[in-house]
Formats: sequence, structure tokens, C-alpha cells
Amino acid sequence: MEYLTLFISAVIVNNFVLTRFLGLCIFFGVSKNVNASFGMGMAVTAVMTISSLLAWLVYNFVLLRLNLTFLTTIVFVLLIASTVQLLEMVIKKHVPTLYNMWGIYLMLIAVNCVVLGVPLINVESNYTFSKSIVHAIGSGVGFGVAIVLMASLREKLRLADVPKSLDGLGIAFILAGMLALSFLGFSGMISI
Amino acid sequence: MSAGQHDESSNSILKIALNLAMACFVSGLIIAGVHFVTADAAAQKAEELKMDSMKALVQDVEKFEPVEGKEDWYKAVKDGKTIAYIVPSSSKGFEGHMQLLVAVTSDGTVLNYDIISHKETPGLGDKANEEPFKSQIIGKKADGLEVVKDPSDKEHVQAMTGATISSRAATTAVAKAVEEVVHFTGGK
Amino acid sequence: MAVNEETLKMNLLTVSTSPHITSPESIPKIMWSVNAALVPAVIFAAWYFGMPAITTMLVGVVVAVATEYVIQLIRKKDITINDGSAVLTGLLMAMCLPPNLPWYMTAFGSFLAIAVAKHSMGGLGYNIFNPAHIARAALMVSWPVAMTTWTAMTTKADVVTTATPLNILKQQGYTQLVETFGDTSSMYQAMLLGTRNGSIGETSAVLLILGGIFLIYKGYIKWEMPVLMIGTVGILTWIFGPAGLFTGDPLFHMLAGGLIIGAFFMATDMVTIPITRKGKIIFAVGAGILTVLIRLKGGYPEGVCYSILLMNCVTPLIDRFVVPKKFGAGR
Amino acid sequence: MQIAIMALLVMVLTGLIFGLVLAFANKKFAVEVNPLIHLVEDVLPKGQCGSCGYAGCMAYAEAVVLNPDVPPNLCIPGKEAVAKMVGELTGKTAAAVEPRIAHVRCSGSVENAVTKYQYAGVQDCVAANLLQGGQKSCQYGCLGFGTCVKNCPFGALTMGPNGLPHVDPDKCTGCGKCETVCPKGVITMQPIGAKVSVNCNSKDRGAVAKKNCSVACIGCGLCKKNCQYGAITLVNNLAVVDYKICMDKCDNPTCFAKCPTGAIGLAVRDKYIGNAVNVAGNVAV
Amino acid sequence: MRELWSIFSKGILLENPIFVLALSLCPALAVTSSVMTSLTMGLTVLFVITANNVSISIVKNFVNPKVRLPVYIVSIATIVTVSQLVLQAYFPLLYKALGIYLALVVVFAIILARAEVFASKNNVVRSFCDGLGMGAGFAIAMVIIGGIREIFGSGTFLGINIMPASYDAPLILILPAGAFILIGYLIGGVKIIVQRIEKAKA
Amino acid sequence: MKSFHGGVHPNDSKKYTAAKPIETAPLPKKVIIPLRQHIGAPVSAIVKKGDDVKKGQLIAQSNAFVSGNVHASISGKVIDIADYPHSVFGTCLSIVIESDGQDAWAEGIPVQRQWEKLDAKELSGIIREAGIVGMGGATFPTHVKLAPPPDKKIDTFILNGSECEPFLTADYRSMLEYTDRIKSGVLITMKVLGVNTGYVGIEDNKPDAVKALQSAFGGTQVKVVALPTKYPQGAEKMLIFMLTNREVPSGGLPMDVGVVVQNVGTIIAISDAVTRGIPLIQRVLTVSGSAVKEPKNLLMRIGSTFADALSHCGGLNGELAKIISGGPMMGFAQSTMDIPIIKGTSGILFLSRKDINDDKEYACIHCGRCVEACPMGLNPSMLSILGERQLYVEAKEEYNLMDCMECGSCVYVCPAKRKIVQYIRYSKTQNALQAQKEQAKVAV
Repeated sequence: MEYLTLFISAVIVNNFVLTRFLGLCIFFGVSKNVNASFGMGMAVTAVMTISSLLAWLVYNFVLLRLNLTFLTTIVFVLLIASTVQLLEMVIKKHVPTLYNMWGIYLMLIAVNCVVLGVPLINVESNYTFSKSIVHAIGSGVGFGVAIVLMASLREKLRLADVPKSLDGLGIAFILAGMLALSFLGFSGMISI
Repeated sequence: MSAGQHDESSNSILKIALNLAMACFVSGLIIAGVHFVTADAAAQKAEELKMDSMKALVQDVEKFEPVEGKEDWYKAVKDGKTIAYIVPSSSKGFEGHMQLLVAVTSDGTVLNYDIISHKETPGLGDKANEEPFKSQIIGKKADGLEVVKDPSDKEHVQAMTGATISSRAATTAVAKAVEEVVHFTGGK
Repeated sequence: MAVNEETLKMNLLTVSTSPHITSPESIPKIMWSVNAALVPAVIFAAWYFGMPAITTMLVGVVVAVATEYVIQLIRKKDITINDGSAVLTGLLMAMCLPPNLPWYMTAFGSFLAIAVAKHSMGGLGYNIFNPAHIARAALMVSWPVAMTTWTAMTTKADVVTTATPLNILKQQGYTQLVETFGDTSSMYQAMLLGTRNGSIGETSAVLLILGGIFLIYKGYIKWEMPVLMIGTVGILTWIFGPAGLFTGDPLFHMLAGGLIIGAFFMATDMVTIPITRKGKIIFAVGAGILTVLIRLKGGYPEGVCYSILLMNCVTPLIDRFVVPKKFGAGR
Repeated sequence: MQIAIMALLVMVLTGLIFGLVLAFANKKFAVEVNPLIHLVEDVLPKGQCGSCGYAGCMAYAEAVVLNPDVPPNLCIPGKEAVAKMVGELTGKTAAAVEPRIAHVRCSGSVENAVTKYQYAGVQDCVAANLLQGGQKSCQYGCLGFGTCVKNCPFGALTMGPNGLPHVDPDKCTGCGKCETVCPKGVITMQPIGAKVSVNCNSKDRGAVAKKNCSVACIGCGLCKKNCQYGAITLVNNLAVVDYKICMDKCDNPTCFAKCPTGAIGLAVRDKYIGNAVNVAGNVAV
Repeated sequence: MRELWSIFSKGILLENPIFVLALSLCPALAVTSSVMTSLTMGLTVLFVITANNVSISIVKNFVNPKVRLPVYIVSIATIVTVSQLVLQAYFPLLYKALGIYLALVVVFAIILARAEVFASKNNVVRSFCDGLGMGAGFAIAMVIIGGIREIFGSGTFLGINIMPASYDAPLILILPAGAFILIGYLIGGVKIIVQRIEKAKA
Repeated sequence: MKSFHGGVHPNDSKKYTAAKPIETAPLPKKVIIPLRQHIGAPVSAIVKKGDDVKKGQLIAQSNAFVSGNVHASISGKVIDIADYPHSVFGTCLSIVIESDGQDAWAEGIPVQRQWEKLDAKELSGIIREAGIVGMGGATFPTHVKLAPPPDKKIDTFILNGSECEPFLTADYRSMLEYTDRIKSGVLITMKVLGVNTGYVGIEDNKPDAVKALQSAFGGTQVKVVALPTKYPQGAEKMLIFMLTNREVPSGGLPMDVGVVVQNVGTIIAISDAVTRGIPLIQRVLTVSGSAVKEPKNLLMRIGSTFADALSHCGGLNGELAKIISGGPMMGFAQSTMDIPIIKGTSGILFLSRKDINDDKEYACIHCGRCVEACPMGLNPSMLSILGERQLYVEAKEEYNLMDCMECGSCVYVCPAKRKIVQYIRYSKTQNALQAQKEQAKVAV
């Protein structure tokens, strides 16, 4: 039950994009069509889970023990960037179909705040190993939900008569604002 | 990219690895150096902050001493006498944990409190750390710490308009702290 | 030849693509009809809540129309304030607000509804979210206290209360709620007639339903939408009652809050809902489920506004996957 | 101090491990790709920002190399410099050909051309053309709904008050988009140095053309007779100028002087400004 | 000199990292609910981007292309960590206010992008100017956003009450939704200005 | 009663002419006979300017199979062969014949034939010679329709008597007055096709026509069915679905489900050609609309002009806003009255302002009425928006643009008054152009 609340909270109530502003670059960059954003959501979830897992191990078994927590940022970012790069190479070589599906998004994620942010938050909140994983998956799914919704809204707006100055990024932000406003309906639903 | 094209640059795996290691070495050197310089200052600042926040809760006090056997508990000492206990407490708020620092006299009267962290709605729930709500709680004992919605009831705590949950959360956390202190001191 | 070629030359014939005849329906006609359907509820609100409600509704409408006018002037578009859509947005928004909200908040809301929610997207037909509800949600977070302050109301049990029925339910429980009204039957009566606390236009269930039936009769809204949305709320609140399964009070929930006005007038705002009948049904049921979720589990006592906004977000996805069945595609 | 040393050690080890893994993986999992993609990717900023609409710089590099329709200027952080380099690498910069400019071959303004019906419908030339070829009696004339204006990627076309598009010679790049979208073929690409231009597109016989529009080319052939170099021919009742001959040989064109309707005139770039319809004799040179 | 000025100045408006390039948007929303935090974040980024540009332009020739990205990241992360440590030690309240976003400066696209686009191809002085300009543009944008949000959302500026007592601040501005919408319009506004400038130039 | 999806119920406006018996129009002074009155290969004139021709004489033909012969509709002198206005194509090469006032038949016409004695092949030949095309407006050569490729097994013939277009009553009057010719025409067609099952579908707002045909077809294999009145009941696909419960596949033809549909006028022409040897030189059409003084059903020669029709109907009555060739839902608006009547002209409407709705076009408000009205199950709203944004490829590939039959139901119900059909036609044209360009590319 605790895990379920954590998961739902990460997906909806404390959605990373809409309440914590993480991953906005991809959120606005790759939300122009639904299919691409779906792939992006999948890729983010996968990478986030893997990097949370590794980061948790490194933090708890190396950094914490050696009292080197001030190195967290630099070690995490290196760890994630390298893992993603490695993952990309492996998938490209061995599972080309998968690579074609969402491999291209991997490099975009390598240096990205939502992917670095989740392990950092895991560590900051002293989550256990399994909680970290659940939180990571939940955050990824939440990101996916937000980006797919956003993409579908933008696809619809593509056919609208948006003022020229707002067309593109401006209206995307305004949309995100309204999306955030609607998601406020979930506030107070789960408190962790 | 064919393998032959890049032979001269990728002739050695080790060489590439060393390149990165070198960068990390330099980086480690810098960070370690800075850490060496700032570590003490940081620790000192952190301590100062803690003291400041406690002083804000209990006026004219000489010193704070840690309470044995209770983690993060402090007692405010004046003229060799313990005038208050400063106790961390928390409860579930509107949207997550609300963490408080509560100053309670040994007989279980709320002296003051401070919400250190919360996720309440700005402008609504976060008013639990402000007047006039705060003064309702200060001076009350355990039996008065209950939220009601009846303006005529002066015995208890009036909920803030539109933020009953936050009011309740803050009150509950304070009540929890009072209870613990009373339990610890025996109510004397 | 008997035909006078000269008159023909002077008056060039009109040429256009077929068809050459169209139905008498038009957007202004639809919009003004919806406005008309709201009139009974508006009159009731003016009588029941008095001057503050009238002011709020007036400010809402006037600011909405003025904003639309100015924006269309700036954007050098045709001025369409006569088509009734801005009036409708302003009116609907005002009807979702507490009666004695300060006027500048109402004005801010109206401005937001028209400028941000409607014209940033290109104006009528392009907005993704229901402008009135966006405004309400924005006001809700902007001035939470004012938006949850209700006039004092004397009920049957002679208790002065300053909360809406849903607020009382959320914070004090069902028993207290019934006590406030005296007994269940007088509670239902108050809920139905609208002699209770709440937003300006949401209280009188009977008059709103009357207006809704008028719109259904005119064919401007589909009966499935309100029926399914309200029905879903009823069924779910009955199932997930306060004392275990099947102990809820569906009737109360169906009449409470902004559900009736939301289901008849907001969830049927064609611009922001799916285009197919099936999609509309999904929308209505989804909005019902979300309403119940927020009412029973969420932090807010009322969830209609948010549930409709959330379903507005999903509308493009519904439209993407629920498409009409093509003739001749095999069965 | 101990912490500092440990920190140093951890950093170096981290660097070494990741360096090794990456270098090794790079060799082991190397995949053959079009080298041009890598060249392009190298040029790109690799901010991986996704603002080009593709999932990262690599994806864009791939798209811009493999798909001929992807323009080279999508990278926003890279700005023009990168766009230029990408363009050079992929060969997508407009090849340096003879500079051309759009020319509107119709002078059938609202006053000049006869209208045969009142059009009610979508304000678009292609759509209007579907209804008996548009509202103008002349089957070849400009319909004036500005499909070319809407489609000009450079904003070089504007709709004049006389119902004919006007070309801004400073903005026109000669891309030819307007030529392809015009349902009537009214717009053509004309060499920038053209001396004279035919301002009519009517292939109707003289009498019909004249009836439909007061400034139509009636195919009388006077201009042809007046051109000593033989640069003008009549094709389907319409004068056609061979620009190569015209530009190479003729210094002082007089061919247009005798045109009875003013359908041929000196190529004055801004001849459509206002209502100044090109009539022989009053052309300011 | 003139060239350096143009390198510097383009970051302020024409290539403003937030409003025009739309990179590093996360902090533009997350820490701009007050001017103080916006300013701190802005200055931190200004420092990081400038320092990083300088360091990259120095080491660019010694870096093996295979590990270029990791090395750049290491460089950025080092500078960020140093800023973190300093802030933690001397301005702990600000450190707390910026929270996780301070660590996330590491992955701000603008920093890596400048390193790749500019510093890795230019000399130290030019890179310095570029970093300064971009950083300043970022900081200015942050302060503008923070200023609007604080003044209108809480009625204060740098914590001081500046609005009349009767001013009833709409809280939406300090909430995520309001921040998104506000930035949306700011981006639109800057777009109009930039277009005007470019038109005037042409 | 079961029905097809969608459809609309416009005011049928048939009251103008429903009770008016078919009148034969006086002989026109001259006729303009366009050489394109059918779908398929164009025909070329076999007479010259100055030639004398007789009524019923073949004046233009083609060797192609998918084509339709053209005959002189009056006797007289060919005075011009040139481009003239055309109700569908704008302009078209036409033969102009000036009447000699004698209206003399060409040699060998008319004859009396016993169709029962002819075999299918001979019948089909007669139909082809007579230049009969679909007279409902589509103008597809009838003999081609009656000769389906061998892999398509035809088992059902349908006579389309629904006449769902408002205003038009030509078919209705024909069914009442020419019942016998319709009967023989249907039986001839069924013989040519070799089918035993036949249906006549008539909208139930014409009960007397249903009754008349029911008694005429009593004792035959042909069933006369009254169908609910709903536009576009007369669209082939809808009619087939209603009568046989078969759905013509997307992009397919009626023969793909074993059905051939013919229009009332066509059947009468077949009967005339076979039993009396008269080629297609005249047709029944409705002249109606609020701008006409005396709306009528007229029997007119092919090549008479709209102006002729109007003058037989008493001229104009008030201000004229639109002339439409065909019905108001799918007909073509005209810019002049000097347009000849062709084989496919089922009606001429002279409409005044009050008949048409020229309201300003709004943006689509997604009300979904068009989706509900579309008999083809498309999303017209989206098609119009995509057309407006020139995203015609997407319209074709993702929104089934090509399935649209342009019945106009969507435009009829649209409260935003959007020109959906025009957007759709625009997209179709653009797609065709695109395809041409691509073909050209491949060829290079």
C-alpha cells in the first residue's frame, strides 16, 4: 500500500513536470507529436529506473560509507551519462528494433535534469532500495503521462489559429500552465 | 564511422580512459580543496542556524543543551533551570509531511512553534505558521489543542478558513510534541 | 428570350460549392440559446443571493465581452462579441463563483478566461480547456480564502453556517450535514430548490435541469453527457459510501456542488469535448469518475471543475482513438 | 585531510572506470553509420535540447542527412552558423543558380478584368479555381485570393489593393514556391536582369482576351515585329520572351512601345505598387 | 573589442537562453518565486557558465573526442560542486531555498551547449565573453521572472512590502501554473521584440 | 425502420413542382450540344460547320469503350463548333445547331422493336449506340455499367427512384407518368445484366409513386420498396445498403457487391432506345426555386439553354441569387444562363437570397454534427480543418479523404457554416496534383 501511494503520488499528485519543473527541456522539445512523446516517456522511465538503481547502490555503499556525500552530484551525473551512453551503444548493436523504437531518445536523456533529479531526491529522502525503484518508475510514468498529454494538446493546437508571437514555445508554456492548473485537482489526494 | 578511420586516435582503450581519469583527477583535486576550506565553515554555519531558530522560539535563554536519550531534543536553560523543551514533531498535512519545531514548557504548555518544512498550499495552508493562527495555539495545553469550526468556542483552536486540514495538521503536530514532553517530564 | 439579360449582368450571380442550402442553425443561435437556458437559474440566484450575486454576474459578463473586444481589435480579427460566446463564458464563470467575491477577482477571472484560455489558442473553436473552468481553477489558487468564503446562511435547523454542503460533508461528516438541514428530506428539498449555500449559479438543481432539458430538446447538447456524468457520480458515491460499500447517499452527491451545472453546461461545451458520440460518452463517464475521486479522496471538497478540466486534457487523445466507423470498411 | 584524499581517489577511480567502459564499449559495439551523419553531428551543438523537434542532435543529424526534405536550419541554439555548415555538408543550400525573381504575369486588376460571378467560398485560389476556373472571365488570370502570398516562405509577396500580388524584390529568393502553388500558372520565375516582361497570361484568342480584360495580350504580334533579335515569339496567342536573347543582345528594348494593351512592358520591379498598372508610354525608367 | 561586445551582448536578448533559445527552463520556473532565489540562481549559473567556458576553451585540445562529453560534464560538475560547497558554507539559507535545483545546474542544457557550440571552438577570451553574456542573459531573465512573480504574486520585492496594503495578491503567480503561463507570455513578448530588432536591422 | 448512419433532413421543397405534370417544352431555336456529357473518353464531332443535321442523327462519337455518343436533338444547320459554357466543366467544345423548325427525324428513327426478341448483346449495343449515360448527374456511360468485368458477378439490379435531393421532382413525375416505359426499361436492363433480382427504392415521401410502380411490377421479380425519407438516400452506396444490406467497400463500386444501380431517367432512355430506336436527345428535368414564376417539370431537348427553360416557366420572380444545375445539395452553381442542358441535368434551380444561407464562416467548434451527419462515417470537421491548413496529405492518409462522396450533409448541418465540401475537393485536387508530380518524378 505504501508503495502504491508512493507510485500514484509520483505519477499524478506530485508530477515531476507539472509541480517540480524537472525535465522541461524534453517536455517542450519532444512534445510535438504523440508517438515521439510516447517513446520518450518509455525511454525516460527505463533510464530513470536503471540510473536510480545504480545511484542508490553507489551512494549507499560508496559515498555514504566514505563520508563523501559532497561528491554526490558529480558522481551521479557521470554515472548516468556513462550508463546511458553504454546502454545506447548496447541496444543499438544488439536490439536494433528496440533502438529504432526509442533508442534515439536515449542520448537526449543522458544529460537531463529529471533523470538526475530523481536519484538525487531518492537519496535526499532516504528512500530504501525498493522505494527508490518504485519512485523512479512512478516518476517516469508521470513524466510519460504529462508529455503524451502535452503532445496531444499541441497536436490539436497545430491546427489552431494561435497568435504568431505565441506560436511554438509560448503557447506550449501556457498549455503546460493550464495542464498544471487541472492537475491541481489531485492535490491533497495523497500525502506522503 | 569505420574502424580504420580512427585508428590513430583510438589505438588504446587505456589512453582514452586515462584522458577521462585525468580530468576527474583535476576535478577531484579542486573539489577536495574547496571542501577542505569550506567544511568547517559549513558545519559552524549549520550549528548557528539551528541555535538561531531555537532562540526564536524561546526568548531570554542562556543556552540550549541536548537532552540525553532523546535524539534532536534540546532543553532551554536559564539560570540553571530548564525552562522549556524544544522538540521536533511532524504530521501529515494537506499534501505531505509538515515538520515542526515545538517549544513546550515542562508542564506541557505550548511556548511557541515553528514550521520548518511543509508542502501546504501557499497563501492558505502555510498561514499555519503565522498570526493569528499561531497565537491561538501558544499557551494552550494538550486539552485545548483541538481544531473546531465554531467561532464561539474560545477553548479550542479555530480552523483557518479554507485550510482545515493544514490547521489540523499543525495542531496535531504540536499536540504530539506536548504529549511527548509531558510523558518525558511527567507533567511537572 | 424573355429573360432580362441586363438585370443579370448588373447583379452577378453567386457561385459556390455545393451544397447550396444549409440548416438554419448557427453559432450565435446556439450560444444565445445556451445563455437563455441559464436565465432561470440566473434569476433564481439574483433573488436568493441578492445584489452581490448580480454584481458578480454583471462584472463577469462585462469584463469577458470587453476583453474579447479588445483582443480582437488588437489581433485585427473580426469582432465577434455578438455571437454570445463571450457572454456565455463570463456568465458561466460568474455562476461558479461564491456570491460575494470581490469584484476585482471576478474581473481577473473573466479576463483570464477570455485572454488566456480562449484567445491565446486562437479564439472560439480552438480553445482546449473550458475557459470558465480555467478561470475558476485559477481564482481558486489565487485567492483560496475568498473563493471558499460563503455567505452566512440560515437553514431549517436554525444554525448559521458559512460552508457549502460539500464542505460540511468533507470536514464534519454526513451526520453533521444532515443535522444542518434538519433531516434528509428537507436536505434534499433544499438541494433541489437551491435554498442552500454554494456558488451563484450552482444551487438550484431544478432550474438548471430545466435549462438543460431545453438544450437537449433543441438538440444543442446530447442527453448522454449530463445523464452519464451525473449517473456515474451517483453510482460511485453510492458504492463508496462513508460506512463501507453501498452506503453512500447518491442523491445528495448528484445534487450537490457544481455537478448539475457542470454536467449540463460545462461538460457539454462542444469546443472542448470529443467530437464523436462515443468519445463524448467516455468524456462524461471519465469526468464523473474523477469528480467522485476528488470529492471522496482529494483535498478539495468539490471536483467537478477539475474533473472537467482533466478530461479536457484527454480530449485530443480520445479524439485520436475514438473515430467514427467508416462506411464500407467491412464489419 | 583524509577525506580529501579519499575524494581524490574516488574521483580518479570513477573517471578511470567510466573511461574504460566507454572506450571499450565504443570499440566493441561500434555500429557502421553513414559517416556524413557523424560529420553533421559534430557540427551540431550537442546541447541535446530537442528544440529542433528531433530527439537529440544525433536524431536530427540523421534526419537531415537521410531525408532530403529536412531543412538544415532547424538547430535553434546553433543559429545561422550551424545552419550554414549543416547546409554545406548536406548540400542543401540553394545551389547558386542564375538569380531569379517571381514575376506576376497578370495585370487583370479588379478594374481591368471582367468578373463573371460573385464568389462565395473558401478564400483560396486553388479552391476558387475548382468552381469554373474562378470568378474572372479570363481563364488565365490571377484570382487574387493570395494563395501565393500565404505560401511564400519569405514573406516576399503581399496582396496589393488592386487584387494582384506584389513581389518585394528584396525579399524574394526565387525559390519558386509561389510558381508551384498558383493554380493558374500566373507567377513565373524570371531572371533578375530581365529587360522586358509580359504581364499577361491569357492564351485566349485576341477578341476573347480583349473582352475579358482591358490589358490582356491579344496576340497581335506587334512586339514580335518590333524585336529585331527575334527574342519574342507568339505561343498560343501569347507573347513569350526568350530572356537569354533579350538580355544578351538587346540594350534598348523598344518591343513594348507599340503594344496596344500594354501587356508587355519594361521589367520594372515595383510596377505593382499601388494601382500603377503598366501601360506602355508612361513607364518611368 | 567590438566583436567581443557583440559576442557578449547577443546572449542578453537576441539569443537569450531562456526566452529565445528556450534552454534551461527548469530553474526559470522552479526557483523564481522570489527575486532573491532567482538572483542567486542566476548568478550561480553566470559563474558556472563563464568558468566552464574558460576551462573548456583551455583544455579543448587535450581532450580525446571519444570522451569529450564526459569530460565536459566533469568540468561542469566540478564547478557546480564548488559553488554548492561555497553556498552551503556561507549562505546556508539560500542553499536550502535552491534545494535540488542547485545540483541540477550540472545538467542545464545551456551550459553544455555553450561548451560544445562555442568554447570548444574559440579562444579563452572569446569564450569568456560568451559565457558572461549567456550567463548575464540567463540571470536577467531569471530576475525579470522572479521580479514579476514576487511583486505581483506576493506584493513584495526582495522580501520588502512594496504594494499598498489593500493589494490582494493573486497567488497563482507563485504557483507552477502561473509560472508556466507567465513565462509563456514573456517568451511571446520577447519574440515580438527580437523580431522588431531584426526587422530594424534588415 | 433500420437506416444508414448519418444523413440529414433538409426541407424537401418539392411542393413547387410535385403536382405539376411533365410538360413538353417548345422546340428551341438553337441548341448547344457539348461534346463532354459523360465521364470517360471525349468524343469528336463528325459533322462540320454548315452541315445539315436531322433529329437523332449521330454528330459526335469516339472509338473508346468508356464514352458516350452524341446525337443532334433538333433538325437544322450546324452553325458553330467552338468552346461554350458548360454546367460542370466551365467551358467545353460544343456543336451549335440552329433549328430549321421542322424537327425532322433522321432516317430510320423511330422504329418499333420487340425487345423480348433481342438478346443481351444486341440490347447492349443499342444502348451504347443511343449514347445513354447516367442521368442522375454522374453521367457514367450506361453500357459500361451494364458490362461489368467477368470477375464481378452481378446478381441484383436496383432502380434508384429515391430522388432525395430537395426541389427535384423529375423522377417522381416520370414514375407516375411513364410507368410502363420504366417497367420495360427495368426488364431490359435486367435481361442485359442477366439478373433475376430487382429492386426499386423510393423514398416514402412519394407514396403514390410507390403504389404506381408496385402495381406495374406486380408479378415480376422486381420488388418496390419504400425507403425512409432522408438525404442522401439516393446515393448508390446508401441505397444498396438499405435494399440489400451490403456495404460497398471503401474505394469500391456497386459491382463489387454484385449490384448495378440505374436512375429513373436512364431507364426511360433505355426503354426509348430499345423499343423505339430513339437515341438520348431529350430528358425530363425540374425547373424550380423561389425565383421562378411557374416552377415546372419539363421535357426538354439536350442542348436547350437554362434561359430557354426559364422562359418556359414564366421568367424570374424577384431577385435571383443563384442558378444551380442539379439539386441544391450536390448541384453546380452557374454564372450565366446561356448554359446548355446536358444528359446529366436533372434540374435547374433558380434560387433567391432566402433559399440560400450566406452566413459568415466561423472556426470549427467541434460540435460533432457533421460527424453524425456523415453517411460515410468520416470526420468532416477534421477534413475541413486539414484542408484549411493545407495538410491534405494527412487528410488522405489518416482521415479517409478519398471516401468522401461530397454529398454535402456535413455542410448542411454545420452551425459554423464551414465550406467543408470545398475544403475536401481542394484537398482531393491537391492530392491528385501531388500524385501527378510524384509520377513525373518517377518517370524522370
